[in-house]
Amino acid sequence: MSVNEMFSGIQGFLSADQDVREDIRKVVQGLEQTAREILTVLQSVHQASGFKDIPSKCQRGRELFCTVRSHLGDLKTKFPAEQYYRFHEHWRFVLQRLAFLAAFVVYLESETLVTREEVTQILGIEVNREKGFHLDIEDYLSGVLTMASELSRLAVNSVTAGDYSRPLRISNFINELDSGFRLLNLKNDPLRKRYDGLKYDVKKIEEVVYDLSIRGLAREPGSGGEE
Amino acid sequence: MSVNEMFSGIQGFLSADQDVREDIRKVVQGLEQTAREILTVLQSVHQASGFKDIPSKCQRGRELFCTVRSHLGDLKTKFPAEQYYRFHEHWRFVLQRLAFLAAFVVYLESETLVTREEVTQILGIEVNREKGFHLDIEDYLSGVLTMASELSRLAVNSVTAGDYSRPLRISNFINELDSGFRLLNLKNDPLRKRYDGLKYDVKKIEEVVYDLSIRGLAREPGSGGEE
Amino acid sequence: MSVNEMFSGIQGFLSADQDVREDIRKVVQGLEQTAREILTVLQSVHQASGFKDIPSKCQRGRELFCTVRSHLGDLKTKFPAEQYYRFHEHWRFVLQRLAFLAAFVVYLESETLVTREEVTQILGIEVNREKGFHLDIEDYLSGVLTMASELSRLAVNSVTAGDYSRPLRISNFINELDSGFRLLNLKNDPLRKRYDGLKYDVKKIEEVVYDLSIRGLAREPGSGGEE
Amino acid sequence: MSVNEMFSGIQGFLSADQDVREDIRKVVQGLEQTAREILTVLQSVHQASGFKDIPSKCQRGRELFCTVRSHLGDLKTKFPAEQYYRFHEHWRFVLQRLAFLAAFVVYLESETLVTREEVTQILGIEVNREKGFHLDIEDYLSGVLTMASELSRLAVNSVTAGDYSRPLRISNFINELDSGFRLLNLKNDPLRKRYDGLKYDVKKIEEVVYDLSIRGLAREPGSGGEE
Amino acid sequence: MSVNEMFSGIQGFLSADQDVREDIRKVVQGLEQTAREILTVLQSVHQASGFKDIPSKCQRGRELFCTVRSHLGDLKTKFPAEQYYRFHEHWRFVLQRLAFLAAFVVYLESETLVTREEVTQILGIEVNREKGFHLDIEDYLSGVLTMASELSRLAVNSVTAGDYSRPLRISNFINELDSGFRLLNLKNDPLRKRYDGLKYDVKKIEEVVYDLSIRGLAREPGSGGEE
Amino acid sequence: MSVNEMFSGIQGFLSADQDVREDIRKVVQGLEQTAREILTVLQSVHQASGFKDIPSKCQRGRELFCTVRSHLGDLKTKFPAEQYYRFHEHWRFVLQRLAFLAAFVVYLESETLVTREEVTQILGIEVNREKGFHLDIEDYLSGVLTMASELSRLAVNSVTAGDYSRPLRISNFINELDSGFRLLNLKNDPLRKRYDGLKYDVKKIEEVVYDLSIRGLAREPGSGGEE
Amino acid sequence: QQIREERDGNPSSAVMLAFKTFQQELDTKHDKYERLVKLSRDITIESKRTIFLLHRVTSVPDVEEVLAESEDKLDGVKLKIKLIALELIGEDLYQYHRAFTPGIQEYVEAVSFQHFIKERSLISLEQINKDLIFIEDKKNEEPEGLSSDSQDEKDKPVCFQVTPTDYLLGVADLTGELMRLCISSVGNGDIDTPFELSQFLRQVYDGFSYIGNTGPYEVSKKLYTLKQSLGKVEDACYALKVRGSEIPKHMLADVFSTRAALVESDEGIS
Amino acid sequence: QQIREERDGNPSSAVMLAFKTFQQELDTKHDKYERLVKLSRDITIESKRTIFLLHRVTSVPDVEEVLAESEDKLDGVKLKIKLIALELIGEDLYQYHRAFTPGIQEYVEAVSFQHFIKERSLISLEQINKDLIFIEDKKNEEPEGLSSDSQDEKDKPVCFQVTPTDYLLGVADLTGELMRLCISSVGNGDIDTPFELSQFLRQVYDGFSYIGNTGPYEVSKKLYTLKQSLGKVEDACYALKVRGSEIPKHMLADVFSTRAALVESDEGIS
Ligand SMILES: [Mn+2]
Ligand SMILES: [Mn+2]
Repeated sequence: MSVNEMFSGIQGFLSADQDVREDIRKVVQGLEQTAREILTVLQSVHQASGFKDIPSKCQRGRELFCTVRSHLGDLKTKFPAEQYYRFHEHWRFVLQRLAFLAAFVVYLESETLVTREEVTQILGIEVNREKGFHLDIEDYLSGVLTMASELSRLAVNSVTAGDYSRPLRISNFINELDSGFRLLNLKNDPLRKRYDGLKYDVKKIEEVVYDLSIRGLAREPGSGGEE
Repeated sequence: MSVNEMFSGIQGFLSADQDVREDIRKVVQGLEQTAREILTVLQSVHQASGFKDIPSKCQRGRELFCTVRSHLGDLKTKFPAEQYYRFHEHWRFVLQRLAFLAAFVVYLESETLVTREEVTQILGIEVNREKGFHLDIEDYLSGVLTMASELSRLAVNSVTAGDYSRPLRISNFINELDSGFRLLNLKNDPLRKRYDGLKYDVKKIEEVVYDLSIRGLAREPGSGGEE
Repeated sequence: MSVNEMFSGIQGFLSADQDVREDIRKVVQGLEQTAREILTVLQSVHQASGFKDIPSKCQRGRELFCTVRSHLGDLKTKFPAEQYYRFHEHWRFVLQRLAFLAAFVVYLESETLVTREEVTQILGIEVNREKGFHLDIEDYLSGVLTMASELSRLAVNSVTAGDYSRPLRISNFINELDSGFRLLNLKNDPLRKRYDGLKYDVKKIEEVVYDLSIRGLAREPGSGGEE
Repeated sequence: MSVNEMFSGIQGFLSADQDVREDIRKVVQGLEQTAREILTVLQSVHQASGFKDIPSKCQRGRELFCTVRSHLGDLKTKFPAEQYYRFHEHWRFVLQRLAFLAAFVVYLESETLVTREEVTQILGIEVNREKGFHLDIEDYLSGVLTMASELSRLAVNSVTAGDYSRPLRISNFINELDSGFRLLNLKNDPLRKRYDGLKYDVKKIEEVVYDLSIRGLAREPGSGGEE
Repeated sequence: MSVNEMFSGIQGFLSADQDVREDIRKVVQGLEQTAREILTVLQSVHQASGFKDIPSKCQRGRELFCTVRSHLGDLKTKFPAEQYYRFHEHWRFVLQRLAFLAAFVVYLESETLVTREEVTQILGIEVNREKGFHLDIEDYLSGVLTMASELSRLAVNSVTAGDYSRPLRISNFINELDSGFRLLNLKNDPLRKRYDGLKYDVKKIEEVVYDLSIRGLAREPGSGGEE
Repeated sequence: MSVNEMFSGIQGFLSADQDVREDIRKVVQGLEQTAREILTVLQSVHQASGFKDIPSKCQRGRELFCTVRSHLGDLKTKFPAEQYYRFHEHWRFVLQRLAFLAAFVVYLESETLVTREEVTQILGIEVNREKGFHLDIEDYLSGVLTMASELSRLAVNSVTAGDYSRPLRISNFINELDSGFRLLNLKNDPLRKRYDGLKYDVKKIEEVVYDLSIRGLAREPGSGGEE
Repeated sequence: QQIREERDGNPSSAVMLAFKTFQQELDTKHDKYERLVKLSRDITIESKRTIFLLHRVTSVPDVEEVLAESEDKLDGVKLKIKLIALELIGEDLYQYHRAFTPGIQEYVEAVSFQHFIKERSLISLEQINKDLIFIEDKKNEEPEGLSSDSQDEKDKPVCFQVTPTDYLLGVADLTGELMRLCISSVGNGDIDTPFELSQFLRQVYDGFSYIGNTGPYEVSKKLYTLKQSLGKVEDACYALKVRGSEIPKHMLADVFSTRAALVESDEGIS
Repeated sequence: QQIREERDGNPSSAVMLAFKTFQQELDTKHDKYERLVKLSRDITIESKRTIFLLHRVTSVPDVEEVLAESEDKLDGVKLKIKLIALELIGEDLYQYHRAFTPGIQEYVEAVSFQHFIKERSLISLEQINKDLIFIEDKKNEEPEGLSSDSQDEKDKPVCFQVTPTDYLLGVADLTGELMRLCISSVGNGDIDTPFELSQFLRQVYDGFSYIGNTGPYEVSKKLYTLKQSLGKVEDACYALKVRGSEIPKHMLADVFSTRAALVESDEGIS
């Protein structure tokens, strides 16, 4: 019967869709696991002993990003490229987290702001929507904001670890970031809310710098910076 | 300043996105207007006088679909093809409505179930996701279900208008449709809910056929069918 | 203190506003009471016995509209004439209800659609905003839609009372109304929602006419149809 | 310590209060159990076979109301009479349910509307607040409204059971009830909402009577058809 | 007609009830107004300048409580004493607020916890339910908890105003209060939720004291530091 | 009637179930009372004066755990041993709280992390599910996390009390705990949420240590650090 | 200044060792939970498919064929339930209950739907549980060996116990399917099934009213839907009765068989 | 049988004619409403941009420049408000109030924010309304000619009246921006602004408490956020005070100017 045949075909479509979502979910679980591992590695920089071997921690983080790339490579094969936004919600959260981790590694390595291009290179994905699996600008910015609050914690802990110049450098960096965000017209969306939190990070870091200043501990920006 | 430049660029992206949504909204408003006009034309078939000139009403409907095609052609130019699902919510509702109207026209013309391919031809869009702006399968099915309930109304009114064979033909058609839907594994999604309504349409039509049968008015399926 | 003074001023405004609203609320309560009384009078037409003395019921309804006019005359004195829309929400509901009652009386009397002018005469208010306390077009239309659903009930009950021609007349009337409404570009406002309900009334009446047709009870449109 | 002593005293108060509530809850549980039993007995009138022995079902229901009276007698002893409203929420629901059951029994027995006085006699409680544990007017009305919707179900099922005269009697009764309620000035409270439901019951029953009328099934109450 | 008569009687009851509620609402509005005035007076202690003349602010607050007593005296006359809980919701909120204000005045005057007896004296009402219009224990406790959070704000602002010893006294007071509350077996009611907030107040104040201690600013209550 | 009988059987099961739950609830209330008493005893260590006699407070806490053991012994008798998880929700909360209290006592006594075995000994219950009433691993971990946030508060208050070495020891302890938790693959369950809160405790303690470091108050880790 | 030296996770400290065992315990538990969730999902899908299949009885010529097919499907579902039972050996059933309750409820719905279509009665909880006792063949069966810890366990039957609550919830959902069956029956001219269904649904509804709010919250929540389903079925019977009043009963069947010929298939059930 | 002939929309029937006038009236009204919504949206966007711009005063060397730029932006906004005023000539303001209230509230927020930065005081409703009186030049102005019905109207000034409620709601949102300004100030080492802000916010908070729940619902709803903002500002002042206690006041300025040099810019407002 013709109508019946038509509907059999349609059922095929519907089942395929559910299978795709199932596949995506599985890959995303793996990604989340790896992201947690990278986080554990990078967070150990907050510990007194951690300040010594930041480079080796970054090294280890970079290695784990290989696994990320392989997961993401896998993910791309699970659905047609042009349906990115159809399934976006499935990986949006983990992608923001990975953007944060990439931004943090790059900052620890070079004290610069990772560009969106760099993040996509680290993750092995595209910058441009047209080219395929990419990083949405909102997700990139969200990752950057998460890093900012990690840096305010780092400023506090570097003082405890006896590194008095790092807070000043962090302060300058965060101020620049803040100016950048002020250029954006954010609507009342999740990003705006997260951006409001940046001000508290700025404030906290400024207090650390202040504490160092009044004690004359912050004068050596040129000399003892690397301890 | 480098960070500032980066963020200026980002702001460009964000503004562009809002502009795209604004553009889409405008085109969709026009589409809704045209869809309402087609509906008015087609609904007049329920009136006693309407049964006479179904062909001319379909003709008029077909003409209005030209406007629809031009609107949809316009819509496609408002955003990159691969971001269909990014903006899907904006046009989903009107697309379902247009699918219904196309299905209704085709039924009135030939008493057959429009295929998804035919709908896309009438609307001037694609069948396959890969090819560009297309009709999602769920949206097509939703349109078909809306037509089913329009047909149950038509069955009632054709009796009033003295056409006793049409309800039987509608009944057969709807039964076939029902069997088709039974092949689908619908989850508890909006479509499932709408499908549950189909049973009431089936029942209503069956009652009309029953009323005709017990009065011996339904015997002429071969002869007077086309009136 | 300057900030303090400013807030005192605003508080003064707010208190005055509340007093006005309190006054309005009291008058509106009286109006609602009278509207309920008219409703009770008119709804008795649905009873088998009610069909006999529709004229006397209309008469009684007309008398109660005197009280309505006096309440509305009172209402006008409670606020500055040009601020109608500031307090609109307070009386909008009851005004729609009164428009419905006026439309119902007129329909029962003459089987015609009450005009907006007639409603305002019955209520003793203005048609034009500029002239003073008036009837908003949306409120008038809303009242008309309420009447439509009352008429679908009347169609059902007139069959029960053995009057088989009235449903056909109602059907014609409602269809004309439906055509009228289809001329309007209703947006997604409350009126649109109420208009969507008209579909069900139309359908219900169609089914009554269908029931009469199939039993051959609807033959007398020529003779007593216009009554 | 003074603050501690104060709070010890307060804890005494709170414990006593909690004990009272615990006691009340237990009695109310028993009441709910009995109410469910009465409901089960009375609900069986909807069964095709149930129409035959309505009197015996009412009889059985009346017996169970003895248990209700004993529970309620118990309840009164659990708290000071003047704190009725303090604990009202605990028994309000079950009291409304019992009012419904009493109204239903009385209707089934005599096809009349139970008065509040009768309900209080059946439940063994007071009419007047001043006298002690009483039935709030709102709770009485709520019970009556529940019965109305049970009657619309009864109208449907009595037709199925072949009793074609009952729906007409129910229709008259419900119309009278509806007029009664229209005398009340209900605020936007739960009762108002429930009353809005009555409209649907009225309409539903009218449609049942209509179905009978159009098929000539509603004639056999002999003379009283026009009543 | 019997049903109609019944409902007329019922409407009488309902109107009387609505009138009582209307009367109560009016008095409560006055109470709220006065409560807001007291609040404005007491809140000014947070101003830098406010710390100097706390006694005169308390004085002014005490005077306004006269108005409160007169309002409450009026309120009692509006309904039968034994129906306190029937209308409780109308004044519960303002009574909790007044309890807070009384507690705050007493704390500012003497840095002690107001007893329930004192609150009822300040408000001119009864302690015991049996005696008439009283203060429910839960409402008293709720007022006390509101004061606690006001005190945490006071601790912060007194530091800003240069008063370094007040936070320590507040901390001790709040700790005692916390112990007191821990004696209570609170159910999952609103009070429990509000009590959970007390933890944050305790912590906040402790952090203030900490900030003072680590900077050596908390030494000057002389001997009493360890108290 | 067969369906009836089936439901009677099930109703019997449900009643029995409710009785068991009622019994359990009563015992759990006693447990909660005792837990609150222990909490009051232990929380007094936050007071300036409390730091002196931590041992005696621990002693007192230990005594109260006898009552806990007797309550828990009672609880075991209320339901079949192998149905622990059927009623788990009833005591889960209080058991987590008791685990916290046991962990806190042990920490105060020895500055070590209580093991799960120790907790079960203190509570007089089993470690293994097979052996009987036991402590779920998630409940143990949840108790440990509650202690962590209590320790962050203790770090703050020990500075106030002039003990500058304790915060450092707490910091080390919490960091070890944090490392431990990072080993666990917590899913999106309540425990995960609670663990996310640990971040804030870690941060808070880091800030205390920072405050001490920058003021040169944290120099004595060598001498009194292990106490 | 290096005040916090060496504190980060000394991997051999007592704390770290303890947490390593915790890790293992939690992972084991979680894995089992995940396996059960997966099984539950499979059971849900297959049960839903069975229900869909069973709805075809109103439109196909050969009811037995549909029933045979659904029997097969349910046998497959039972094998999955056996896997759950194996996972639960030695465990507290309620510990993992949340993992598999959706699947089990759906199974109850499917199996009671099939039972109703065949027997026109409500399957009992006892019957359902009896069907879930799986007796192992001595040796060669079950090569997967999911939990064959000890030799003597092999002889004991593996069984799964549906809880009364899951049974109730499944039956509550059954009523929705019965309502759909009723509407389809009317739509297909079956005039007996609706009356049987209304009789049956009233009994179930009475049963649920009798339990009322003494059951778990989810049950009371479904009461409203149940009442609506019953109302729809009663309305359908009413409509049949009213329309049937216009023609003698024996002619009705005639009318419908003519009608059935038109849709080129034999009469549905009956 | 053709019982319902001719009933469908006879286009010249009285009903259809009436509905054609309704159509016109509704469309006119709706179009005006839509135009006002569009204007309101534009005003919202530009006002938000102005607020964002004004936040830069805490981080740039030349405050005046920022203020001049924001003044320009607000002038642009005022022109849009004039368009609203022109639309409303002869209308009942409240009829279309819902269309433009969001934009006007945002404008109040922006203009009061600018006023505070310049004057450190609360702009009054009267002042805001005074700035919204637009006097037309006799002839050549306004070539758009949106509603130049009659000649004499040209001489009357067009003016827009912000309602007290919109003013209140705008001011309530202002407090959120002031809180952000305060946090940024602390972050940028400005030690006076926070104290001024806390003083000011307390006054506004007292004002809102005084109004309490007598105002419209939206106002009471914002009270909670307002209290939170105030709390954040008070906490910031507290932190400054506590930290400032460790160093004499005159040294503080010194510290911050050093600091300021580091971030390569002069002191912010001061
Ligand atoms: Mn189902
Ligand atoms: Mn804002």
